[in-house]
Amino acid sequence: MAEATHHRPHPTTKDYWKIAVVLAVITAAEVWVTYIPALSSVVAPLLLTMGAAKFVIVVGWYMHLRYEERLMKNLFLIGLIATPILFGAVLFTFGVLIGD
Amino acid sequence: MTRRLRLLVLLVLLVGVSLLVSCSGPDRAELHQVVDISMPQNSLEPAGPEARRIDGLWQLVFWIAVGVFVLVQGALLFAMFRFRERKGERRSIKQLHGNTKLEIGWTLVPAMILAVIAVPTVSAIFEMRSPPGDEENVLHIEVTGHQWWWEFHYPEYGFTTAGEMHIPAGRPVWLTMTSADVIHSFWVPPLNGKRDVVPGRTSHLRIEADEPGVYLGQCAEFCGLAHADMRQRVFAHTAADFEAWAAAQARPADLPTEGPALAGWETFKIVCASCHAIDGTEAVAELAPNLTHFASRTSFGGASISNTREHLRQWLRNPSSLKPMTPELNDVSSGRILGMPSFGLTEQQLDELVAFLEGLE
Amino acid sequence: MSATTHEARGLWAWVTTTDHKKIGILYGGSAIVFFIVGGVEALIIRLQLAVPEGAVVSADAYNQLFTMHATTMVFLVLMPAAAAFTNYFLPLLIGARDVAFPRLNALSYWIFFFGGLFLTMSFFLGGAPDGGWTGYAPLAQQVTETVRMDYWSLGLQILGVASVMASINFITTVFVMRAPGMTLMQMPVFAWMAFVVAFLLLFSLPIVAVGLFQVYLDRNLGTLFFDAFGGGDPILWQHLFWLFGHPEVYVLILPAMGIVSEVLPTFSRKPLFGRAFVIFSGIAIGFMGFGVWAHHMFTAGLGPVAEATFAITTMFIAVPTGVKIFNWLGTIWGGSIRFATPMLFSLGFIAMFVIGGLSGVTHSIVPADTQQHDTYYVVAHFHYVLFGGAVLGLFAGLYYWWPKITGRLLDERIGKWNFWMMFVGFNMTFGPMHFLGLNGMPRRTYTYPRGLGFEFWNLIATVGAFLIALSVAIFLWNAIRTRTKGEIAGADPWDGRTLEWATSSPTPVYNFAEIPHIETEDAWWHAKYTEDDEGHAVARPIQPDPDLAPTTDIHLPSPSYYPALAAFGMFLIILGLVYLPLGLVLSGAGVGVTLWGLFGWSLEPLTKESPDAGHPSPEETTEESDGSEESGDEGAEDGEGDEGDAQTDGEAGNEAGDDGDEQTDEDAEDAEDDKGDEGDKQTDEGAESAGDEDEDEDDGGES
Amino acid sequence: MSTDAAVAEHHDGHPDPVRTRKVAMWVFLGSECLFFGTLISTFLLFRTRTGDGPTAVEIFDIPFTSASSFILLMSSLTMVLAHHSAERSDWRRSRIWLVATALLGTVFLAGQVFEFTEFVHNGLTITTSPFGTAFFVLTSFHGLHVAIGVIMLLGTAGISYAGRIRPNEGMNVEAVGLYWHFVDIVWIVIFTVVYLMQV
Ligand code: HEA
Ligand code: HEA
Ligand code: CUA
Ligand SMILES: [Cu+2]
Repeated sequence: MAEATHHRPHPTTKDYWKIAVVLAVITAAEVWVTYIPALSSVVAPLLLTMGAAKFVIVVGWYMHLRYEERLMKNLFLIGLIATPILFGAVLFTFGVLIGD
Repeated sequence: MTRRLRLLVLLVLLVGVSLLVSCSGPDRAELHQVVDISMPQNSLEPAGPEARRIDGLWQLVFWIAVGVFVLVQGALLFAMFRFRERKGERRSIKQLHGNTKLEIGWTLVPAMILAVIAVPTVSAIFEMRSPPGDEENVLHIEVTGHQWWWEFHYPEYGFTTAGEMHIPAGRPVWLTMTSADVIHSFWVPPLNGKRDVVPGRTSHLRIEADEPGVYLGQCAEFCGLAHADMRQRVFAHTAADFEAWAAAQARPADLPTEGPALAGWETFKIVCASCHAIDGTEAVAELAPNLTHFASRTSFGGASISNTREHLRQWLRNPSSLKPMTPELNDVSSGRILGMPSFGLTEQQLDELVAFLEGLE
Repeated sequence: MSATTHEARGLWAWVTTTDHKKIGILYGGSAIVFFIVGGVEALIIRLQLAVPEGAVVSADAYNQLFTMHATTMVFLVLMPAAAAFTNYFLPLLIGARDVAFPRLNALSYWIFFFGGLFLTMSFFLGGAPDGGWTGYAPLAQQVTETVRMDYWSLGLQILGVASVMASINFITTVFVMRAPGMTLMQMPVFAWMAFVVAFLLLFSLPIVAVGLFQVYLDRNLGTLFFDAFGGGDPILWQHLFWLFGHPEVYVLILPAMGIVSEVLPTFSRKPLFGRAFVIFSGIAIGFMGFGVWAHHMFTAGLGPVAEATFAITTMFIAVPTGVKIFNWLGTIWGGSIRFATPMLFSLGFIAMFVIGGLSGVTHSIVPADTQQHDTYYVVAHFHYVLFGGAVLGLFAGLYYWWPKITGRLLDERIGKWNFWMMFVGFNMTFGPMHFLGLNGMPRRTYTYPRGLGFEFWNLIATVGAFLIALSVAIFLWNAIRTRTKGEIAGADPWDGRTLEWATSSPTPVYNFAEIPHIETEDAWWHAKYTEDDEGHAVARPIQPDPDLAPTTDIHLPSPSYYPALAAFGMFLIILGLVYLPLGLVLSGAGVGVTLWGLFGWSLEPLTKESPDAGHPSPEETTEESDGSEESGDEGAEDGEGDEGDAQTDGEAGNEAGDDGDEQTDEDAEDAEDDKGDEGDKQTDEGAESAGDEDEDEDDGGES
Repeated sequence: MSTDAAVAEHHDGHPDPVRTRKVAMWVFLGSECLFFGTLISTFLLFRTRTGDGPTAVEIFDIPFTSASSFILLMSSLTMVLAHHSAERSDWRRSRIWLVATALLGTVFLAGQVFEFTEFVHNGLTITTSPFGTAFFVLTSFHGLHVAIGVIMLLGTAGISYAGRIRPNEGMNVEAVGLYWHFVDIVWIVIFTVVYLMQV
């Protein structure tokens, strides 16, 4: 019955392994950049992007969110989007964001 | 049943009121001794520039709110009367589902009203929070909130007092505030709004009184058992009187040389000196109010008790009988002081201590 | 355990019920009991403050009283009262036979029940919480010799768990259980407001949950979250509390607004004016409610930028709220107003809530608020919105829906006494507090000295409080005498508009003999009336019969004592956590009991011996993972069983429908199906309009 | 894109159990976002408040944490494979993957226990500094979620092994799976923000 809601074909076992490899590579890259002094200036944005990438891959493919109807996407995304906005504001009042 | 109800109401009122009046306690503060106005803590009778500015904003918002109130309640009452269903009558009603123009209207109009209020609000926020410029000759006072009393330190004069703050009228005062334990809030309504006093942080407040006089306030952030008794009295003087007062306070205490007062001083050194300081003597502890010129104060116990001999004796005999405190929970190591213990002093020791304290002009 | 549904009798039937109606009544009953508890606390407060230097209670007792008064009224009266109406009427209003997860629903109630018991118990176990309902740090961490604030943090924690479970349940119910054809926008407004409230709780409770854990850890394990002298930050607590606290106040008012939006049209014989705008303003309030929390911290020193920002966001919440008020006026305008008791309470709600709202707007003027903050002016504000708003609204709901719940009408004459007594007493009590606050009387003070000019208004307020008490007593009397003397209501006593009136009173266990098919909002009204060409209401020649009996047997979830058992286990857990380290033994036992309950639950079929071969009952397999206490997960887990059950119901309904139907009706059905489709396009737009931009981001992530 | 699903639902006039439980689970996960968001924000506020205790740079052992993070990440693979097999009613393989996932989860937990003891030895406890407080509380709450997940996984496998196989079993695996993957993505954030960005 679940299939009824799916428009794109589910990934195959092989796909899942491929995705795992991608995740592993990104993780390795994450660790790697922290050891490169040359990158120290841009390390934060780099890490954030790579972390976000892993996040999206797991949610989208392993959790099949990209195959779900919008309803479920948004139920999750409301919480996901709200969190950084609210706590961005909180940390701002503590001067943490400006601080560094 | 109507009559029965009326009776019930009456009964409840009678019982209640009589019960209450019977259990009203003695007057500890005796405010009539220091102020003659009917509402010495009123935010609607500003006595200084800051409070007056706030009052101006309040007036604006208040009257706008009154306008909205009259319109809405008026419409409500009119509709209730005009469209009421009379007995037996059964009109068939036109099924109105809505009107987009109206919706847009009553979305925009309130929004515009609020925009009007927002402008002076925002400017006031920024201006009232700005520190004093160098050209202003402000008086600096360092305020520390304690459970449950206020400590005032005058850096320019180098003395410390408690509960009662003296300021020169017509001259801005810049308070630098922090807390020794939990969050308190410094508030003297006729002079300015309140400002929280947070442990580990310093906050600032500017107050100024136009005229000499007495202005009352009290701690406005719930800080535990005796929050209600953490009061403050602000005495505004002419410049000359203020300087005279400050000079007097800056003097070290003149200790008694003979008589019961001297005996009292001996007891003080043994019993009281572990918490209280008296400038110019070996009593230097700062856990409790500085008593150097205790007798010059109109009140004690967090400015909640008028400074009379009877009160003083009762206080020294059993402090918690005049002001709720939990000294049994004091923990000097962690700096948690929740009240003055009862030391079980003899009547003679009490007399001597009272004599000593009354000597601290 | 009895094999068939509804065999259990008496108390046991209540303990084991999974029927959303019975659970609703349980919530309601608890709320009324706690209202008396919190009210008596309030009366003692008023006695103490009636005269200066009052000596009715000690300062220590007073601090416990106002803390517990607020905690009780907010978490044990208003929230369960709203939960009561939501539980009982949400399924009825959307034409469903139950909520999505009946046993999770029972678990929510029992956790709430034990949470309330836990908090109230504290009075007899070394003193009740005394740090104010806001539990500000570091005061709440200062005295660890007493367990008072441990009761507070753990009590609120478990109540929060109950509310999150209930929210997940209600949200899922709205999304999947609506009667065929009913689009989200066709849902009755009360259902809509309950829906918004569920989201507010869902997203605000986890924040304070973390805060409460931090309070508990600071007090018991010496962590440093709020310890200023250890490097922590007491202001952090204020953010975490109010990030929850402000959405919470809209959690308290929106259900009342929903009730009023149902009552006004019925008693004006007119549809709700600007229905869509009332709904969307509710959603807007929900969203904006998350952007104003710091207006409770205007004296804490956030810095001018933050203060200005929050001042503005706060003010503008007045706009969507105003939209609601004006549309309510538009609803009664041109109607034919019957001043029945529910209507009186609703009109009283509007009048009083506007006052409270306007004082709220004066709070948003930061400099003015530095005078008002923590004074009786604030106390006046929030009692006008909480009592004048929420409580009056809930009383409107009580009088309106009582006949549907009990089958008998509450007495109208006594009802009017109840209203006027409460209305006058309320204004006598809280009106004067505006003056007291502006004249300089701070809140949370156990007494005040003579000579500050507070004497007169305080005495008036105390007298008013006793009038309110009297009015509450009158209500209780009305409720009791109605059980025997009350006039038999019949299915539709008020000439109602929504589906709950389309079935007999009291509601039969199966709710509806046939699951209705929905084409419009106010479906029941449209079954009774049509509009002529000028739009005047005209009664249909053939009136529908709400008292039909079901033509097929309907399978409902069986009773189960496992939810109550699991909840009791959780009660033991937190009770043990209060008394570290020895209490851990008790907590351990609690974990055992909880697991026992959840495991038994997971192996117990939801509907016993469902004869419906077409639907192999899958329950046994559904809840293996209940070793956890993950509410959401349980939700997911036992959903299957319930749904399997819902299916049988649905079909029973449909078959019955089709059998009896004529040719024409079948066409009608097709028509409905189409409606259903576009209905659902709307559905998703409706629900997701908020999240569209999120949508894009997500795609971005994919590509 | 949801309409067809919804239509499918409305044509037979009753809800779809799989969808119901997925909706509930996603709703719950949306709520969990704010739970961990609060914990992580608390950490961000306190990350530099190390008092006289050790700082992040001094204490963190990135290679070790990278390894355990990798293990948790791979448990998502085994989890999705378990679900994949279950959907194709290949229960035997599904069970194997479930147990594998639980194992990886347990290894991760063991790693966390080891890490904690190391930190305590090096002078960082829950009471040393706000940094320590926030770090331990955040990671422990995540660990608690992992532990609960492990129990759920073993339960699922166990009951499937007990032969209680139903058409919707696949759905149960998916529900547990959603929860498990969520716990994993939370760690993805923690690993990046709490560990890597602090050194
Ligand atoms: C049901 C609960 C409820 C509701 C609905 C509200 C509604 C509002 N509240 Fe209230 N509030 C509380 C419960 C509630 N509040 C509680 C419990 C506290 C104290 C907590 C504590 O400290 O213990 C509090 C405290 C509180 C404060 C902090 C005060 C302080 O401690 O210093 C503030 C500050 O801005 C505030 C503002 C508002 C505003 C702007 C609204 C708005 O939503 C009101 C909007 C409504 C209207 C404005 C009326 C109708 C509108 C119109 C008729 C349109 C035209 C109007 C205009 C153009 C102005 N509230
Ligand atoms: C829904 C919320 C709600 C409700 C309904 C009420 C209702 C009342 N409240 Fe409450 N109140 C709060 C929420 C609420 N309050 C909150 C949040 C605070 C802040 C606390 C804090 O600062 O932390 C507060 C604080 C508060 C204070 C300030 C305390 C202080 O700051 O020192 C006062 C003082 O008068 C007060 C009074 C009252 C009164 C008289 C009622 C009355 O309306 C109560 C009326 C109800 C009854 C009287 C029912 C009892 C019925 C009977 C007795 C009938 C007899 C029948 C039998 C016994 C069978 N409240
Ligand atoms: Cu100090 Cu209240
Ligand atoms: Cu608020």
